[in-house]
Amino acid sequence: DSTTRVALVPGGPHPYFAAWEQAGKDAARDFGLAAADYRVPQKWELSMQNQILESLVTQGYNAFLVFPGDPVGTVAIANELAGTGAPVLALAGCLQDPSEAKFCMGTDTGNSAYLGAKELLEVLGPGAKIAHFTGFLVDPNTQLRIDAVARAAEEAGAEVIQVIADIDAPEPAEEKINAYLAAHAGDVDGIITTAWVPAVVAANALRRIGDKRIKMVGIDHDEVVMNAIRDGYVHGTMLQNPYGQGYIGSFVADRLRSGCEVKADAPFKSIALTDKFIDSGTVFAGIDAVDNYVASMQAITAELMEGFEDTYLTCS
Amino acid sequence: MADIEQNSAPVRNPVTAHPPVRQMTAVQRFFLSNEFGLIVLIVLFTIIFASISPMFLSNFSLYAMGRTAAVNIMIGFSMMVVIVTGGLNLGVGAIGVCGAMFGGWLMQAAGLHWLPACFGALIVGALLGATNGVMIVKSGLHSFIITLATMSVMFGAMIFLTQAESFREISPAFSTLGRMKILAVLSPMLLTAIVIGVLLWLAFKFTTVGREILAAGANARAAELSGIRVGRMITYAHALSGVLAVVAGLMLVSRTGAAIPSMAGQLGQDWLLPAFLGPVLGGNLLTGGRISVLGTFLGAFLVTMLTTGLLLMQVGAFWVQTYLGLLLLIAVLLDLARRSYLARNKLV
Amino acid sequence: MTQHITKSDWFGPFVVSVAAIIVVGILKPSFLTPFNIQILLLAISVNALVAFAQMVIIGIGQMNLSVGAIGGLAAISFAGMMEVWGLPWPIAAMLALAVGLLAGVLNGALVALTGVSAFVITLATLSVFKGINLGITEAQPFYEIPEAVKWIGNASLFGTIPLLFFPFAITAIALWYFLFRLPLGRTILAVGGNSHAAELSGISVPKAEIVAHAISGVLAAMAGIMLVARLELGQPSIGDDWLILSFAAPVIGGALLTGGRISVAGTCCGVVIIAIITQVLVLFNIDPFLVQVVLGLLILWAVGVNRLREIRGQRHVPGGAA
Amino acid sequence: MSQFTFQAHAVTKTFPGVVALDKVNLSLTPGSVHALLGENGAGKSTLIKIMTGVHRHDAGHMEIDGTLFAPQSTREAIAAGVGVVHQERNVIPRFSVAENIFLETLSADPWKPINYPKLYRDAEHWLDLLEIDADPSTKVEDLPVAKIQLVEIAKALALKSRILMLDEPTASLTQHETERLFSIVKRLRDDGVSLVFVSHKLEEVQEICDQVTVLRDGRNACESQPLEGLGRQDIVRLMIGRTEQIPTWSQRDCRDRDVALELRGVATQAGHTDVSLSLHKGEVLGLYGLVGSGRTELAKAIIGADKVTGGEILVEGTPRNITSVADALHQNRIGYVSEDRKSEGLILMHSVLDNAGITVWRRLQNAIGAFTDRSVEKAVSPVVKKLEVRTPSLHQTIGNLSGGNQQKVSVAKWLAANVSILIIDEPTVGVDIKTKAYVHELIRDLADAGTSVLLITSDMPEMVTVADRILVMDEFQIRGEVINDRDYDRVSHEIMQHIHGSSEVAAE
Ligand SMILES: Nc1ncnc2c1ncn2[C@@H]1O[C@H](COP(=O)(O)OP(=O)(O)OP(=O)(O)O)[C@@H](O)[C@H]1O
Ligand SMILES: Nc1ncnc2c1ncn2[C@@H]1O[C@H](COP(=O)(O)OP(=O)(O)OP(=O)(O)O)[C@@H](O)[C@H]1O
Ligand SMILES: O[C@@H]1[C@H](O)[C@H](O)CO[C@H]1O
Ligand SMILES: [Mg+2]
Ligand SMILES: [Mg+2]
Repeated sequence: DSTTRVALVPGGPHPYFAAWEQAGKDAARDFGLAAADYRVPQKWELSMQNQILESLVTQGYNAFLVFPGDPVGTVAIANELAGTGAPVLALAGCLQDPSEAKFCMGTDTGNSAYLGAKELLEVLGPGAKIAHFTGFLVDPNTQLRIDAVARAAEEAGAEVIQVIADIDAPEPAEEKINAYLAAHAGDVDGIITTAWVPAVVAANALRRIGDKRIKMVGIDHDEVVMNAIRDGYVHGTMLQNPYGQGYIGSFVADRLRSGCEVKADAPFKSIALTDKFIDSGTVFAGIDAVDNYVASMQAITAELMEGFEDTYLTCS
Repeated sequence: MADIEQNSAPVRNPVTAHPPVRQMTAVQRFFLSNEFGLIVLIVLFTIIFASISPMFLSNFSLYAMGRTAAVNIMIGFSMMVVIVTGGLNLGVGAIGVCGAMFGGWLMQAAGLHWLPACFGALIVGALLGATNGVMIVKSGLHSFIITLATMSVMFGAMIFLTQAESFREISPAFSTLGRMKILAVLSPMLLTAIVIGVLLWLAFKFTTVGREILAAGANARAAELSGIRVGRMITYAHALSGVLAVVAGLMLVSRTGAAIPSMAGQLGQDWLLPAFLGPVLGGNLLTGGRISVLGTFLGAFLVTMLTTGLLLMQVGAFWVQTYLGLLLLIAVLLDLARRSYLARNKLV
Repeated sequence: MTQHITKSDWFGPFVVSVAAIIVVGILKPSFLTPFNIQILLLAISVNALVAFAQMVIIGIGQMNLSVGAIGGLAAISFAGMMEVWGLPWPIAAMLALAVGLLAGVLNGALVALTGVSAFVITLATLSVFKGINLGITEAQPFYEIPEAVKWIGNASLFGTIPLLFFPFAITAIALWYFLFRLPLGRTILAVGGNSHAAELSGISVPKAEIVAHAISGVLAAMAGIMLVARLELGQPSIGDDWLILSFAAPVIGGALLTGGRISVAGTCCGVVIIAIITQVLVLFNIDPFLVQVVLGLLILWAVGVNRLREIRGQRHVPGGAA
Repeated sequence: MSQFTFQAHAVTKTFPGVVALDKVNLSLTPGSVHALLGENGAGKSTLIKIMTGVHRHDAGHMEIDGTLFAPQSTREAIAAGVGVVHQERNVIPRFSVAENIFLETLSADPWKPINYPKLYRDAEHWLDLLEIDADPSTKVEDLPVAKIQLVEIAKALALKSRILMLDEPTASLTQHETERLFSIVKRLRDDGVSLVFVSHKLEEVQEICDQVTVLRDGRNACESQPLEGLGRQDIVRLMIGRTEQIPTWSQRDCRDRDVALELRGVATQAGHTDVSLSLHKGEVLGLYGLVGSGRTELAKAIIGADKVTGGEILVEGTPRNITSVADALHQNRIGYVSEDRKSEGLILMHSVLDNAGITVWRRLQNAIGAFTDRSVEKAVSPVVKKLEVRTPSLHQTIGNLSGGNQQKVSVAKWLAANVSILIIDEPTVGVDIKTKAYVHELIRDLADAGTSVLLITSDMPEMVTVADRILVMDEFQIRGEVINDRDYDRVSHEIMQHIHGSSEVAAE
């Protein structure tokens, strides 16, 4: 049996990562790993995550799947982990090159925001005015997302009339989004949200005003967002593939410990943060996909899984 | 009826001899002190954790614990020097990050050697802290509300200026400090914290400014009327707080090998908890006037240790915080019990 | 009489909030549309309860760091009991309030019995309560909120006054009456004003502490419950951001952190000022990278104006700052 | 069967490092006023605190009407009919006068709404009785110190206790207010109340008391003895073990010496419009006035703690702009001993040494701004010894010292400061007679050594004993000057004339 003990460590408690727990369990069972445990920092704090990771080394984990609390700030600890001989993969979010992570598997957040904005602007038509609700400014993804949405708007001849950031928590999101809609609902044709919480809050707000004129594209698969899509308040959402990340990641980590190497010429994608990126699936789910999005994610996962070893690894 | 004593005019030295006293020795006082309590707790929990998980005392574990504690200790010191004035500094995180980012900028954009860069960062910390101090003194408003507002302004200005981008080109010599191991277990960061702790202790025990800050914190009005420039002392304390916060920030820079805007979370708020935990567990009065550098040091260390121990014991991931809270309560109650036991049995 | 009003604790913040409303209303007429007023009142109603929860503790001269943790725990209890146990919402709400009460009494009892500062105790219980919250939810929200609750969270009278405004208004009046007219409430302020003197006057300080913390717990729980109705889901992260608001509003409203001096009306004004500032940042389309700077400056402005009013005509008191 | 209402047997109480009470006995009879006397730190307040449930005694026992009395809290003591006015002020500053008066009864029925109009009306009764000129709805924090003291007395009276203890109630009262209090005390005594009266003013004791207990070093020097037949010197001997030594100094005139401090037409924000005076080198200049006449405010303006709005202040002949106490101390060598030791004079949580040394740190610091406690100790211990500050060590927290000993330290720290001009405001409030004489001696010694002293006191005998020259202040103005030839009757008469003369003028 494998001696691989995988730790799946998100940046903090967040619904997005819940799927990792099951993914780890499934992978441990399917591939006979010694463990593939989901270990959550109690708070969304860089130092907390670092402390957990250090503790996991002490506890004997030897493979790490990490959502970087910060793309730059997490590099040091990732390198330290790698220094113990454990394979480290950045999962769901990337470390900025250079780092000793084997690669990054996740959503191309810039691309996802770009595609989401495209979907939105398509239904709105040219000359549309849109608002962009996004996450914390200290998260450099936010800047990528702001840029990507702006680029998409420019290409489509639309205008981003307001960006509201720093609202990745329910209460400020509730307050600011509602205040914005109260004053500007008439001025705006569409909304794109590129963080989990604003998506949930904006979906609720639109349902509350009952305004189906304003079109919205959200992110992630929170039930509130999915229901709003079903009921026609939200046009669609940009899905990510957390289960697939956790499942494939655990598998790869074990392979890397049992003699496999990442191919020197592996066909990685390049994104703003890293040149070693594997897209875990960037999917738009509209009304037609809302009831079978799980299936479509599974399909993507299966597909990635199937060719993974051949495409990316050389095993002795 | 009592006798009327006549003509007994005893010559005595009232300072020492009168009335009949049972003087407490320095050792006895120490046994009753908060610091001793913390040491007892640290020893106690070390034994408990080590017997549950021997890995707790492994070299790597001890090293990592010391390194994490060093940052928490510095953050605690930063808050402590303001707490002794009877005030608060909610902006420890914001100032720490601002200073550290400036240091990062000096190294990356201005290409400075790490030593002058750190020095520049500390100056920024002192200036930002002094700004807080001056505003508090001039407005007469509580430091809580002033630092609440300036924390937002300072952090916001930093985000605006850096556009939330990190500085990665930190001189390798500097980031080595964050990874270096002395005798396999000791981090230079912990060493730095110890040295700064000793300096602070000396400053508040033996220098006029230190003592005047304490007097101002204990009773501003009486201090002012005794010829102490209270406003100036409050400004000094805030400036010092800024410097210490930047030291903590620079430690994180050295450790991460980069200056990142999110190192203390949104608005630097991640530092608030460690900022208070050390000083408060260490026995510094929130109302000011009393300082315990050793207490802050030990308090911050205890909390880091409890967290490390709990993480090692693999209690259900989501429950860790509950246990940490309970351990804190137990720690506080144990210390209380210890003191009342000693007092009741007149053991000290 | 006029002098009496202008001298009162809440007058300064009141002037600031009225001035802010007028200025913003003139610059942005959409600020005063019924819908926007409704949004504003909604924010005020919940935030005021959060602020009250802290205000009572400030009144007794202590701090309660666990306000947010209690609110969050009550919120997820409320949502969880409805989703998992299928309890009808009024019963769930009562039980969630009871959770808040229990948490508050626990805080109060620990403070009173050990004599350890409330700051330390609530720092520890904050972890305990938040940990229970995360342990129960594993950071996943409860989604199944009954329609009735969602309706309450979003309905309003005449399109301007949200239903949630009423629990707030009633609580504010009741709290004022309790603190300034009932002996029990006065005892709390007496302890805050000078606990030693209060004790020498035969007031039971421990009892006052327990009562104050119990009230604080219930108020925090109420805010949590109302937020579930408003957010339409039981978010485990409810309460995470309350701490600073909970202090800022009473302090802007004239409360002294040293205790004994608080004002219900002043705290309400503090909440209004903060709500307006938050809205202004959105209304005037401030560059997101500058929002924090402007926010800080506006807070300084608000407290500064109030302070200037206080200083004028006052004697020079050395060492007034801390 | 015991004839006494209250009895304390061999009550003992120790604090860390201090035996405050050592087998003390006390018996109170109904309808009498019992004097509890002793030097500063003798244990008077401690005994009272034990009787009122503030402290618990270590040994011995107390009885009321033959049943054991061991109050565990203030509430229990109040319930047993024991009321008290403590030596230190204990009011809720933000509460109204009326609420403070009825604070004890307030918590009796926690849910019964307070009827404020009625509360105010009830309070009027007590305010009238004590002739306190204040609205019952005024916040106590807005009252001057003397009135707060009266409110505390009203508060104790309102309890209608069987045993009422007054711990130095007259320390900050004027003669008129004291007389008022005494007439009430007599009435209570006649109603059968048992009163305990603590004071360092022996004239008052002899006027009002009929029994006496003297404590010395925490032990009974005498025990519940009739006061009748004991002369002043007998009492003094019980208290300090020897007779009183009243220092007398011959008349002195320093007006031909250089002027150390001069005020020319000084106006202040506090309300002075035109104050002129000169203080000569080595002179003790008295500033007499009734409470509220503006002496303290003038002192604060001189040292830069209050704003000066007009006129000139000259130190050693040169005009100075003093904007802070630090300026006054370090640039002009002027010091000020505050009348309010608790909030302005001392840092209660710090040690005796830190309090006494606070003014010398800067003088003792070396090049890097550091100093050692030992050097401070060396600088302050002569004065601390001279004043016989009773403390187990210099490291004792000053808040744990008896009131009078605290007062000594608040004077001592300015004696140590080595200033050339010292303003001393009410230096002997609450100080025992022995120490009072020491303080007077010290003031004279300072003057003899060349320090110029501006002495503010409301204690007429003190003024006549110590001052060389006396200025009379009333309503923020200097009304006249009296050359002190130590003839008490003449000097005091002349002073009162200046005050009454001015009020007659004002009335016209
Ligand atoms: N809380 C305390 N802790 C330690 N020592 C104390 C405390 N309270 C009083 N003492 C000591 O007990 C002794 C008696 O003090 P007490 O206050 O009873 O004196 P007193 O007779 O009232 O003097 P005064 O006339 O100055 O008021 C003093 O030596 C004092 O220092
Ligand atoms: N009876 C009073 N009623 C109202 N205010 C008073 C009264 N007595 C004093 N004050 C206030 O106190 C101030 C003057 O007191 P100050 O302390 O300067 O006088 P003083 O001559 O030093 O008297 P003392 O120190 O004996 O009280 C004035 O500003 C006045 O407003
Ligand atoms: O918005 C979501 C969440 O906020 C989380 O950061 C994970 O991925 C992002 O896309
Ligand atoms: Mg006394
Ligand atoms: Mg005076």
